[in-house]
Amino acid sequence: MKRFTQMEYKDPDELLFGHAKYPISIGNDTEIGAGHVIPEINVAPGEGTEESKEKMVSECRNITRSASDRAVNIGLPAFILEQEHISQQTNNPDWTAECTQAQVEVLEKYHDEYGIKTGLRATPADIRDEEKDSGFWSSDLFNRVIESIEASAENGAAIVSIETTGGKSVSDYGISRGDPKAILFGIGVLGSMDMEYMWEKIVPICKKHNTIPGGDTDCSQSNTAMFLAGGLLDKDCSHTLTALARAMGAARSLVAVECGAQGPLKDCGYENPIVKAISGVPISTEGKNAVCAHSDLMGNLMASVTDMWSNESVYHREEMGGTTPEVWLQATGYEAALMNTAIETGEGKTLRDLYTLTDKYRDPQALILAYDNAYRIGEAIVKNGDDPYLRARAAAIEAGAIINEAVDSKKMYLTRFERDSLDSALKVLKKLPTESDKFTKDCIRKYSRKVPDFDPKNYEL
Amino acid sequence: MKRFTQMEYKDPDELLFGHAKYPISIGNDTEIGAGHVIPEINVAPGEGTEESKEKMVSECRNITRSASDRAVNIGLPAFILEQEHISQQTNNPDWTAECTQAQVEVLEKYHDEYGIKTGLRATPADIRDEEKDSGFWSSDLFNRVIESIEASAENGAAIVSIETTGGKSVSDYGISRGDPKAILFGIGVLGSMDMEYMWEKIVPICKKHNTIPGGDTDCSQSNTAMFLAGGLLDKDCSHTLTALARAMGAARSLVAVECGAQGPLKDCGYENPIVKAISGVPISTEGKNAVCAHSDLMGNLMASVTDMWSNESVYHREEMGGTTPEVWLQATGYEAALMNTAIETGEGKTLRDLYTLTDKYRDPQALILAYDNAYRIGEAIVKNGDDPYLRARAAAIEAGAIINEAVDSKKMYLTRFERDSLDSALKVLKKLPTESDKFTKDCIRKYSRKVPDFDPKNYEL
Amino acid sequence: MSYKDLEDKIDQRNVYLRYNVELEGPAIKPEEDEEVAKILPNDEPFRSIALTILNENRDEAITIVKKALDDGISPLDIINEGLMKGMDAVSLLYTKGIYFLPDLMLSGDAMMESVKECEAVLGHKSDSKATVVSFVAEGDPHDIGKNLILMFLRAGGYEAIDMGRDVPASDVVEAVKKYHPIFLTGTALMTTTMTAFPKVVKALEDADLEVPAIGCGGGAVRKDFVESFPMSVYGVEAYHTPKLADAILNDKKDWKDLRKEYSDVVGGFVSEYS
Amino acid sequence: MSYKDLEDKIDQRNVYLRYNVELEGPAIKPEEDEEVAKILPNDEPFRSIALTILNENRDEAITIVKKALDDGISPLDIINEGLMKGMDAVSLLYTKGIYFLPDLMLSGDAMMESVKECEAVLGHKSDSKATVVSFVAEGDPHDIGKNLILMFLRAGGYEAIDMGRDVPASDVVEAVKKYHPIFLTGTALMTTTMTAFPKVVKALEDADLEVPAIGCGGGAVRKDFVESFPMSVYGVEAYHTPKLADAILNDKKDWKDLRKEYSDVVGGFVSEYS
Ligand code: B12
Ligand code: B12
Repeated sequence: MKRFTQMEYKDPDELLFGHAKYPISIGNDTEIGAGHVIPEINVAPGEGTEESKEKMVSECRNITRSASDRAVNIGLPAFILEQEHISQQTNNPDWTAECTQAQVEVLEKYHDEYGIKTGLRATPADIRDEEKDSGFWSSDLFNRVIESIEASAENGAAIVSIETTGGKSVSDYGISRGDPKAILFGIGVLGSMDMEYMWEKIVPICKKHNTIPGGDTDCSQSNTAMFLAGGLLDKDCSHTLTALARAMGAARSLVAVECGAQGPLKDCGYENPIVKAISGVPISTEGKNAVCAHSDLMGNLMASVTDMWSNESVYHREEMGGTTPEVWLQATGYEAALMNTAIETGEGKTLRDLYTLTDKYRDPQALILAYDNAYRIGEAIVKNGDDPYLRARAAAIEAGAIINEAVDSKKMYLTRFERDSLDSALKVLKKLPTESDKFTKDCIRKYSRKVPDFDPKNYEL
Repeated sequence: MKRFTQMEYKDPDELLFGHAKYPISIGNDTEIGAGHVIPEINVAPGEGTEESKEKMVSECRNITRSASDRAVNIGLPAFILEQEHISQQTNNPDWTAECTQAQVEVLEKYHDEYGIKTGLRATPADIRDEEKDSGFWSSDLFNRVIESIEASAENGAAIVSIETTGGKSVSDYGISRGDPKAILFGIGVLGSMDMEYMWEKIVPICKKHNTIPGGDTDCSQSNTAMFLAGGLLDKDCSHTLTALARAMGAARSLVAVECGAQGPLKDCGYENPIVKAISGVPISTEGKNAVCAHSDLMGNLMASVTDMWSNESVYHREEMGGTTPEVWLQATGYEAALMNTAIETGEGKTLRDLYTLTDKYRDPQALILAYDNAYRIGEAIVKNGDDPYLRARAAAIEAGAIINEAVDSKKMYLTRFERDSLDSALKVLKKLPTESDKFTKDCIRKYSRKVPDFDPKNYEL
Repeated sequence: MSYKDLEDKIDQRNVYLRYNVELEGPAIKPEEDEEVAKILPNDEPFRSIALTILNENRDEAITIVKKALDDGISPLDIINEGLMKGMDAVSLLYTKGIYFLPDLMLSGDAMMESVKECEAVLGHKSDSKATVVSFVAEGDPHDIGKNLILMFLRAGGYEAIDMGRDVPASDVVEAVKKYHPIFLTGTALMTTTMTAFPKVVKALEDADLEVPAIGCGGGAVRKDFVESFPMSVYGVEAYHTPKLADAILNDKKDWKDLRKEYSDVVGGFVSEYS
Repeated sequence: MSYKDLEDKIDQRNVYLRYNVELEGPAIKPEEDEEVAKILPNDEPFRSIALTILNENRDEAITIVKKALDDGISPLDIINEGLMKGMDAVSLLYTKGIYFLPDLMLSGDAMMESVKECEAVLGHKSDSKATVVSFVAEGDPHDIGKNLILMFLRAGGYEAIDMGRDVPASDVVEAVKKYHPIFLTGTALMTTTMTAFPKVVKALEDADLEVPAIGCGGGAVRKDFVESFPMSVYGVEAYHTPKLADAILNDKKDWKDLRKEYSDVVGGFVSEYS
């Protein structure tokens, strides 16, 4: 595996939505990152559809039909449907196979009939469980995950992704206690190790079936921090610490790419701008059109350098404007249309900058993902590219520096809680050992005791 | 009453979102059209809340609290809450009073506590009924409407609007039969007469209570056409004829302004860009963030010259991202933030043009509302400003010319159905008499017979 | 850069497509459509009569029908072999996306008025397939959907009773008593008026009445809401109404069947969720 | 214009405000908060013990507690007059928006370990207010919400039983039989796992068991869904849990009351819809 030790982009200003250094082609005439932004729609199966394979297959088919129908009715040139599988689908790879088949069939039909460019991203669930299944890297549950990935690829999914959960128990502990060391260990070390283990297995399966290995996300860790951080008046997690966790998440999500994932990286990876700056793969992101799923403080900024624009997820039901696959595809589709107009008219970079500046100083989490700052964090990562621990640590420290500079120049304002937690986190991070082994040993000792679910054996440690 | 016979804007390029020639101030430090775009949120009361006054008051309060809470949690500097009243509220002016009071109270509390700029727009329902109540202009139902308007103003609504329904029975007939003459009579003559009658009453009431008379919309007519027109593959109403109806709608909605309405005109008035170009009043519009309520083919374009940005309406219920007042205010709020960033950076006109060009040629309905074309239609209207019939006719003919020019220059493509219906409509419209009286008499004769609900006496004809 | 300059740079097809234009087949005369050809009668005067309906030509239709009546042709034959065949062809073209609503409305007007001429000779109303009652929910002023439904029902050969808008549940009960409809259609456009539907059902139950199905539809109405009470089926498009009525009339379907088989019965794509 | 140039032109306050910064009052020491001052004990060693909890200082807490025990102070008094008072103050500061979750977690850790020292001397577990059982729905791996709940419950003086994630309904029934909880909390983050809640209710009913209330919450869970089956109440924020439990314990509230009085019971704004 080749680690990134230099940036694929040479200048942050080269980063622009719809354009990736290494675009991909997924069939049905569809390319991603090749000059235009494509909307992505994701709808959660309704309650009760988990009860049988038949119900789930029909649910998946209905979601696909609704989305496709609206797409042609409003004239979208292209769209991607993502299906995030629930545990029943992954637990039963035959469910995965049939659902995927049904969805691909509908998409192909619309492609044939209307010429619309389209494809399916299948995202099997990571059903491994640190608590229950001692074999995190080889066990029944692990096997089921791998079989479901194969079932997705085999049955026509254009792109396969997964949200791996390695290190989650330790990072959860760290996030809820404001412990930067635990967060770094959970994300930078355990998370990266697990992602490597998984993607070394996933990529060959995808290659075999001519499917694009789409990549991963640090959802299980940095997004947990982001959700706890919540809005301005929430009080569960400091927004500065969350920003540092996000920076670490980039070092982790990069691993999938190092193992051969080609993008578009998963929409919920808010760290994707950093990973794109480093690696040049296309990314999917979400923001202001994912309000159905959650609230963030960077809803415009996340569009700045994206290649696919997603709604994250929504209940499958009816709005006055239609069913949710229709309504939310229209929402992401219209925003993608705006970006594509900007590209066509040569004003892409202006719109990119407007998106960015709308949110840049709204919150520390937004600040560090502004494309110039994302690039800087990317540089900190590749400078330490060979060592997952050191690069995650460097990313966090750089993020801290970015925040401090913005505060110094009176563009960013922090609350006392944000200020204090940033200061103390940076103090801790800077003092940490510079040898990965030492850090790991230290953490194993400390967190095996404090975090009941954490078992070093799961990571062959 | 002073009719508009010249344009308040001298050049279409002066039109820009967030900027109105005649901005308004609504208290709570809030100004509209004075340099920034303000999000507007509108949530339909849930099923069952119509059962009692208590339920409705509590529903209205809850909607307000949720919206206000999210607004401060994501840092919006300003927002407007609109409440569209249901028939029970207007039928019982005490409901209107108490609901308005409850909502204003919450908004004031948030203003006091956080300094957020905010205000309520109350929109009593036009419960008059051509079919049932022979006194369209004086009757129990009519009185109830007026009392509810007064109750809204008296109890602290910052803005009062109404969607008047004059001429609807005739325009409905015309829209469903593709009859341009009926549409013109319903919108241009009857609709304009009714709007004048109503707004001559409403404006003094508002003035008395220091409330802004917000203005009207041609919802009952041009939006009916737009909804029937639907998407590209729908087959109920020709999109070219719908575009002509929209142009006529501008001539009608202008009447409220002529009677003293100051804006922001109602969000659902897709004709608002034309009215703004003529009169300089601030407007509210809706588009890509109103997908919850309906699908349109100009979701970006509608933002180009708006002063408030609305979601139109949504069910009151829960999304994963929060309750709908929270989620949809965030959606419109984030788009407004983008526009405000563009204004701040001096790139407002670039963003305006991108919004416009994203949709301009997507559909004939969009085409005629692009701000340059909206301006042209405005000019056609003011040239015939003194005569409501002639100006509506001129607006439609100009809209037809705009579509034809775009077709000739190979920028706009029409289906045969759109082509044919445009040609035949223009032929009919051009042949119509140039005297209002003659046209009216002719139409009274024809449509009294064909349209059961239409009774000329309702309009004192 | 100026607006015009920006405009000229765009390749529209990278932003949106007009699939309606893209997909349009070559223009053909309506009567040349293969399926229409099968429906249209070959014998005169029925063919000419059917064609005037197909061509949405009200005046011509009345003229030819009058002449045929004068010639002693049976008014019932004129209706069934001429006018209705024309209307069937119109409905077909609408379903195929070749005809549009105004075509349907104008053909419908032509047909209805011609039927009246025949009935004048006949001395009584002609037979319809069956009776359907349509109403707009109490408190709701939005009636265009309901008006379309009436038109589709009449074009489909049904006697359609128009109860207007803002109709109290008790009036619906009275109408059911009076007309014994095989199908009721209710339209509500608002969250706070769709609650009238379960009230209608309750009132019918209280009066010991039953209809095979009540089609409930309109702007803000949701399927999940409609399926939360009995006797009802969620209605999506106005033109589905005669197809639902046909299924009740010919195949003895009731609301339970229609819920399950909706998209088969109406023969088209219907966005579904559970 | 370049990015930097654009950036310098913006007056941020026209685009967004940071209300958290805007509204921040002057910094005060936690113990100086008026309401906290009322909670904190005045006598030593209880005051020092409470302060170590308030200051999130685990090591110091254990040291002082051990010393107090050595000095012969009653372990129950140390718990009730010292540790719990400190924790009450911490909860109060959290509710007021002055303390944050990590403060709570760290104070909670300090308290729990200090309590253990006391219990070692006591020879048995100290009394809790009552027992609450918490689980994550079957099929659901998301457990942070549940973990927060455990922490809030323990900080609030409850014995909180952690059943972990992905818990089958039958296990919940067994736990109810074993622990007789006054309150059950269930967390589900997915549309397709929240369906486990009514299954739990059914299983309890089948086993002829009842609890005063089951708090059902988590990411994708909706109030309307939760209120569609009995015994349940929709849970919004983890820190509401001890308040709900208090209402059950002290005011004999059950699920029906809690549904109606939720926002009063938790004493804060809760987004409501009907
Ligand atoms: C035009 C319009 C009006 C016009 C109505 C004109 C008329 N002749 O009906 C006017 C201006 C009067 C009006 C007024 C109001 N309106 Co209005 N209106 C609309 C609008 C924009 C279009 C409605 C329409 O005509 N659609 C086209 C017709 C054909 O559609 P349809 O009736 O739904 O029927 C279709 C299907 O549903 C189906 N169908 C219907 N019934 C059945 C039955 C069966 C069996 C079958 C098979 C099919 C079927 O067939 C049709 C398609 O083929 C809608 C937006 C929307 N999304 O629907 C809002 C809307 C209905 N209005 C709304 C509101 C709030 C109001 C007002 C209360 C606003 C106000 N405060 O002034 C007032 C009502 C005042 C009062 N008296 O109570 C809201 C309702 C929100 C809610 N959830 O409750 C809507 C949804 C707009 C929105 N999103 O905010 N309105
Ligand atoms: C982090 C996360 C993950 C992490 C979980 C890490 C962990 N330790 O739990 C990981 C990566 C494992 C994960 C996996 C998946 N996830 Co996930 N995940 C999230 C995310 C982003 C945040 C969840 C979170 O931790 N929130 C913070 C906690 C504190 O909130 P909470 O648990 O809701 O609790 C709060 C309240 O609800 C309340 N509360 C909860 N219970 C109770 C009870 C009572 C009594 C009270 C009073 C209060 C209360 O207290 C807390 C606040 O104080 C959510 C997004 C979201 N909107 O929630 C998606 C989300 C839950 N995930 C989702 C999905 C689809 C998945 C996957 C299936 C995706 C996939 N195919 O890989 C997998 C699951 C695989 C499997 N095994 O089945 C969807 C579910 C969609 C749906 N409607 O069903 C969500 C909603 C994201 C989305 N919008 O698409 N996910």
